[in-house]
Amino acid sequence: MPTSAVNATLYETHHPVARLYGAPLAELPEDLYIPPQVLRLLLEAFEGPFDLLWFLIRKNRIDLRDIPVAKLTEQYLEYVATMKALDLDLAAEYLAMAATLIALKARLLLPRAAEGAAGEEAPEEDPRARLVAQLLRYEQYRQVAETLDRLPRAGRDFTWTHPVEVAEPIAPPLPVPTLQALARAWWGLLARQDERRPHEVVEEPLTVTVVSQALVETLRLARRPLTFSELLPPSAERRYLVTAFFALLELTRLGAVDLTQDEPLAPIVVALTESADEALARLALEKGNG
Amino acid sequence: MQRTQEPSAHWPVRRILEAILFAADRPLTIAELRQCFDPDPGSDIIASALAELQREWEGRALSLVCVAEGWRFRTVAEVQPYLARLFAQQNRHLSRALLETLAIIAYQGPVTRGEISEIRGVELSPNLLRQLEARGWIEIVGHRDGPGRPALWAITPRLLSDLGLKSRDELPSLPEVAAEHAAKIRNAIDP
Amino acid sequence: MQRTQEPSAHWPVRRILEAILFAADRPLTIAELRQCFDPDPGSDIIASALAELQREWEGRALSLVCVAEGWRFRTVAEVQPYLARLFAQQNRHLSRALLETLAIIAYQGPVTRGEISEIRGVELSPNLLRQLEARGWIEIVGHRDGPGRPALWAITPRLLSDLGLKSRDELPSLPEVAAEHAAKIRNAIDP
Repeated sequence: MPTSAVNATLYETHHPVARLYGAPLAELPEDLYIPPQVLRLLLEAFEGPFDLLWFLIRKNRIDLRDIPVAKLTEQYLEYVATMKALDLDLAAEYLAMAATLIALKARLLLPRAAEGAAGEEAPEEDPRARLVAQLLRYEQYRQVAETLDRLPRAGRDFTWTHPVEVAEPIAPPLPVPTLQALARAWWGLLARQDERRPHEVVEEPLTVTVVSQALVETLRLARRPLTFSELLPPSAERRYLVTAFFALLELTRLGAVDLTQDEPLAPIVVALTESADEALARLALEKGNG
Repeated sequence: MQRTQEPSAHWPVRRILEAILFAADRPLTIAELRQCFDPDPGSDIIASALAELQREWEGRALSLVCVAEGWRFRTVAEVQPYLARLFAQQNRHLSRALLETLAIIAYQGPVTRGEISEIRGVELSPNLLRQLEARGWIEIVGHRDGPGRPALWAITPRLLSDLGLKSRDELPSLPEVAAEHAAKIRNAIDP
Repeated sequence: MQRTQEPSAHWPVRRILEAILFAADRPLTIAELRQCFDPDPGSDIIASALAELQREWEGRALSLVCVAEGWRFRTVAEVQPYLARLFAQQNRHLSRALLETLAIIAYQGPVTRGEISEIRGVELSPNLLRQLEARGWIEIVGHRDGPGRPALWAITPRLLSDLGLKSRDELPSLPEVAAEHAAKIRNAIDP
């Protein structure tokens, strides 16, 4: 019954985890029925495993010395189970933290004598120390973020004056952009749309066919085989990289390029074959023109 | 909004109007200025405060004017040489915001300011559109139906000619960008 | 530019500075303000005129401030409710993810996205960095050597200005959590 466990303990704290209609949820009466959507809102408000752990540590602050790692782990796992039960998109980091805590708990069940016998064990091996350091560092930034939020801020607490009209308009000497700069700005925007919510912006220009042509052209201009990372620079937009990766697979399938690797983990080398043009033409036919 | 204290007690209405007019991104009508106050002081109070404010600013380098769209501050002609030197200092290159806005209007236009903000993921400053308009690169070509009937912006023939293009169809599509990418790689490979 | 008459004769320097500051679309430094005059009056004249102007505006609904990027007029906090009634204000609330990321970049920067993710314990969305970049609050200042050459992010003077600060030194100091809590956490996880 993870949900009820959360209900019972959530409101003991003064740490407002989320706000409902502007009121901190942590201050709601304990017996109030929490509709699942509200609980969801609450759990979604955690910024990750560190935040959740801090919430638990703070919640049990009455006497921290009484809380063994076992209890912290159990509570953490309950929250994670609730998140799963509510079908929240649970970040992998929560599960990784769960694994770390379970490992810590298991370690405590082992006889302590083993540690003493070894005399001086390497202290950097201690996963607890690492977790403590990480939690402390996170807490520092969590606190200072709140402080920053309290500083008077343009747009919320004050407004910069807007430029007044000038008696006789002075055409700002904006330089003419290059066509490439303009096209690149558009391309960058399209790539960005992809990472944000779905949008109606027409995105057809970046197709496997078009990118295949560009890759072949790149190889041709280079006049030598290129390594995978020369051809797909990691600095390129992710959308381009993904499309280019598929394009490369297509080109390989159609025999336009050869992929070779001298040994495991060595750079993959991409070489143009003689039938590249023919393969490109076939690709354009198969996919329709991009 | 933790600060609910209304400054009416501290400041005469004209002081607040002054701040509102300087903060606004467009001329404001008396009706709009009334909306800023709660309770509504009525047109007469606003109109007389505006008249006082106008007198107060007389003989200075800025003046309060009433144009067709409403009330706004404007610089006087005599400061023009100073401002020309100010504007000559800036904009040696197009900011990313300007370039992206221009790209959206060029490729996606006609578009509204709201649509541009949505595509860029940030609220667009109206001043940015004004700069592009003053440069003769964009213009209002109509209004979108719907609340507020927002203006639709499109690029002008002037922009196309400044870019050396005959029509919008000649705007580069992706293969050319990819070709440029190819050229960059080539440069990196054969120095 | 037909009017060559320089109004210095009519107006004290602070009147001209006032018009320049209200017409500019960004804060201006003393160096930029000097360049608006011909001949250059020198820093001292500009600085003392700014100080006089600042005093002149004291106690009004706008104030002249000097922030990281330079001198600019802003409304005082008490005017905000009036403006809020007329202008839809977007994004006044910043999410915790955004604030925490900003804090890490401010105090720890230049940092990579991976380093921010590590401190926060969760993978940082690239979109969040773009939102901050689009507000003009952070920028790429270089690349970390190593696989993928990840971008290094730092805060901009614009962020400091928007927080009303003159320099990074004015940022609130990072709290000393360690001393207070280290023992408590150690106890919590190690009985």
